[in-house]
Amino acid sequence: MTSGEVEAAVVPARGAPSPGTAGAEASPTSRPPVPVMPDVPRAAGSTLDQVAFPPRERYHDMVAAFRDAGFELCADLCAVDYLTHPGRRLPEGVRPERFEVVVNLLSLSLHQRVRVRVQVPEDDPQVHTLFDLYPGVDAMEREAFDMVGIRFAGHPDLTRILMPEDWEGHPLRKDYGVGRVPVQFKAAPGPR
Amino acid sequence: MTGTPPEPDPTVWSTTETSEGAQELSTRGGTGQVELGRELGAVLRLAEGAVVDPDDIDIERRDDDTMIINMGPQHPSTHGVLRLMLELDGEVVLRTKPVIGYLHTGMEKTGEELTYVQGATNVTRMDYLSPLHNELVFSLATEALLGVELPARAVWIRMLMVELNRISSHLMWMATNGMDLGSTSMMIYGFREREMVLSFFEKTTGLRMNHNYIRPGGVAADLPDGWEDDVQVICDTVFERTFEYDELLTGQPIFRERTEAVGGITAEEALALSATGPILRSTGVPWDLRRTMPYLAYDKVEFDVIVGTYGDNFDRYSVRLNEIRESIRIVRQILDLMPAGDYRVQDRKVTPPPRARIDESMEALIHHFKTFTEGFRVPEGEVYVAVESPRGELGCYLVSDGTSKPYRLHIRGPSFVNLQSLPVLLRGGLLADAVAVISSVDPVMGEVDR
Amino acid sequence: MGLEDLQHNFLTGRLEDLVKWARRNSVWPATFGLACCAIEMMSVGAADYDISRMGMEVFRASPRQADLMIVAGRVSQKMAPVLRQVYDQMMEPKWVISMGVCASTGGMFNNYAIVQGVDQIVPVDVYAPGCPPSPETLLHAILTLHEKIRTGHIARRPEGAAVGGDRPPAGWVPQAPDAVRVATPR
Amino acid sequence: MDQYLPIFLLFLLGILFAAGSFLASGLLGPRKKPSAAKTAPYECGIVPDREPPTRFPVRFYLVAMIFIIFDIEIVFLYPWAVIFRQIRVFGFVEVLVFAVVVFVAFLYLISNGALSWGPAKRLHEGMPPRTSDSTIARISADSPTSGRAA
Repeated sequence: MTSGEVEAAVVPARGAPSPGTAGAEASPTSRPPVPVMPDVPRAAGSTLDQVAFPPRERYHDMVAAFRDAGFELCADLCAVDYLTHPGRRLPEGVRPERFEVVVNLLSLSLHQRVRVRVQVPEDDPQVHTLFDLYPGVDAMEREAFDMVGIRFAGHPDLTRILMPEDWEGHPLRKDYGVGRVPVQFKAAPGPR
Repeated sequence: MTGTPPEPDPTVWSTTETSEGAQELSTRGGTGQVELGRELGAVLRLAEGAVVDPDDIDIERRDDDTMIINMGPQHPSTHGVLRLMLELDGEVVLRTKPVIGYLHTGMEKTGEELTYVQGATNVTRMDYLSPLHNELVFSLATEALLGVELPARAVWIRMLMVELNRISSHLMWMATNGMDLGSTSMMIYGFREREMVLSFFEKTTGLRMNHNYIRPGGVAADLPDGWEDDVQVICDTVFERTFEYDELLTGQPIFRERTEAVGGITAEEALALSATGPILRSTGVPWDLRRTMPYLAYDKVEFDVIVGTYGDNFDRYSVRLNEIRESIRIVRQILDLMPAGDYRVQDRKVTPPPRARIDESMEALIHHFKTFTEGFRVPEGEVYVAVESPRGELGCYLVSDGTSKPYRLHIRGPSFVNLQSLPVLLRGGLLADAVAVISSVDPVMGEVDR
Repeated sequence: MGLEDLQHNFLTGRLEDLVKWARRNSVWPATFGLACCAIEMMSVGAADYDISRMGMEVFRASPRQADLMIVAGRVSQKMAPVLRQVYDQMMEPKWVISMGVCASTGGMFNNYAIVQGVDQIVPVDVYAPGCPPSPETLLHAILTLHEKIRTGHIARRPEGAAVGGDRPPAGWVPQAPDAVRVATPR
Repeated sequence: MDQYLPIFLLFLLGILFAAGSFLASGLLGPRKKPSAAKTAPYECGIVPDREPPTRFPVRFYLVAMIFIIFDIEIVFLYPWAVIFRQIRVFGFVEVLVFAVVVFVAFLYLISNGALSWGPAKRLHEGMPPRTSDSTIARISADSPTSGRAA
């Protein structure tokens, strides 16, 4: 997927909420536009985020397109495990999977944030790395791998970052116990 | 449930093995090209796809000439349990790899187990130099999902406490930075002023640290009577003291020699590495969330965004020193503009009834009991809120599934991301400069390892 | 001048008391600041709550020159072996103050990442409660330690702290610190 | 003979002190053999898994040499100072010549950079002197604050 065929991601003027799902214009090869869902209106005074849901194949190009559209800084990247909460609000045309990688991009020139949420299936938790676009996500991707077990193809040094090296299991998965030592007067709530 | 932890086997007495295998720095031969480039601090060259070959490093020593040492978890100048693996050629630092996780507390997992009412106590222990910022970002995220509108006084009290917390955090940084560069008197002065701010916190919130004062729905208690005088005293004293620090440090040749032209970074590299806060501003990029994406009531107070020129240690020191003065300027304006009214939102869904009412009405008692046992429910949804903490953009990504416990709580720690600029900053400097640079990045390991 | 007029002073003191007096008045802590408690430990070292009144203001970085390890903060699974290694490298006589509830019992973080109580790794002499313990609490813990040194035996470690030590005292089955990586959930 | 008495006494004191310290550590020191951890090198709490390097850059050896030069110089000044009164001007000129010779060696060392261990990467050689106020810019609310894009 060469980045030549730039996915023209519509970046709405500041503050003006873009209409429902007609976010990105269809690119020349008339692929279905990437669904964009206006975010929950946040506390007063803060700009409205855009949330994009690209399919896994076009995830890397969409972020590249956003980067060229003026989003210089990748603020945050984290992975979420939706095992026990499948019925979450998603725009139609997006098939909910178990894992989700959420990338938060920030534009200093437009004072705008955009969130890219890509669905990652359970059987093959693999996503292309963003290291070549934003060298800053290297540690965040390692943390996502360490905590939730999402592999990032092309990452230069995909090892654990927070847990000891010989640790098994990915703690932030919903089927991973809290590891709570039973306490005398307080029954150990939640998965043991 | 799979993955439940087995009982620890008491008889096994294993020897201490502390090596972290692949997380550590390996020899130059044993490292991949791209990873080698990253450790060498070649940030931007990689973006254009140019590949770093080990031989073109400008130090001609082969692998076995250089020394790989641990600036390890227990080290006086790594500001907590940061472990830096450095490859040294004599005194010059070639490669750096931060190994972190020595303070990993599983706070995001614990966050998913505590209700929203208890959530602030867990989050406040992440960045223990500015705990009120963590509580603020968690409360703003919860209120964004709840769609709750705060009374004006709550907003202004939060802003007052958060700015005072920025002053105490920067004072702490001035103290430890002075200590790292050899000026013990700076440590004593810095802590002396910080104690004044902490005593005001203790008076208002009841604790010196980990206050749990800013909660979803407002603040825990109103400001004590006569708070204006205390804050006025703090502002006046700390404001003159900043000129004393300036005189103590800036004129000193040793301090200048160890901070000028040391640990420089350009604006492009800082942006590429997602560094925010004083590191980004010291390179000249005027990005301060209080100004560009105002939250609370920052658009109603005037203050300046401090921007450096060269992006080296001296600039970061000057940016933080002047940010103390800007925060004092903000606090002085808050003193005049503090509105009257409620300090918590009166929406019964979020705020428990006042203690006195519980004795009178049964319904208040039930409501009080329900709030503190099961907690209030937050509508389903996800939100990302970011505030400007003393170290950079502190973000909170909150996913809620409609129950009274967050489904996923991810905190974007500014120090976690700023630490990645260490290979760029330390490259080519002396080992003694590494001490000065780590202190100027001001990492707080609580929010790095979460 | 009968025997009863003798004041207890340098000339009449027993050698053992003098050694204990010297030890407890210059206990040098090792910088083992982990988390929030470390900030409170530093403010105890600074001007307002000055521990140099007790001869402790010198925070020795290397364990070779330290007598006391104040475990200030939560001990994670990854940090446990490092803590054990630094403890082993400290010179005798050495004491441990477990500062804060996270170090003493895992505190509010009862999960996979935190060692539930540092006494599973090193023998602890004094536990300082609080989260974080206010400087006064830490000073109280230090004074308790001084009392313990004054009344303790000069050579052997006090009872009940033989965990990881050389030989457990009689009548107390030592719960040897199970793997220094405690309860590694799979 | 009596001239050598002080030297002999000094020698005796040296022997006594050395023997005394060995004796004391033998008597008072702990009996049991130090544990493996105590003998291991201290690496910030990490058990070193690769043995310490044996080859060091020559720069460290140079520092030792420079120290020896000036240490010897001081050692010669002591006896000179004792009899400074008797040898009057001649002694003074003599020691001046000695000091100048050593100083020339020092100048030579400075010139070919034995002591300048400065970082390999200097940001700006001719960086203008600046204070903590001159190096920062204050962006107030009204000035255009759009972030400078990369």
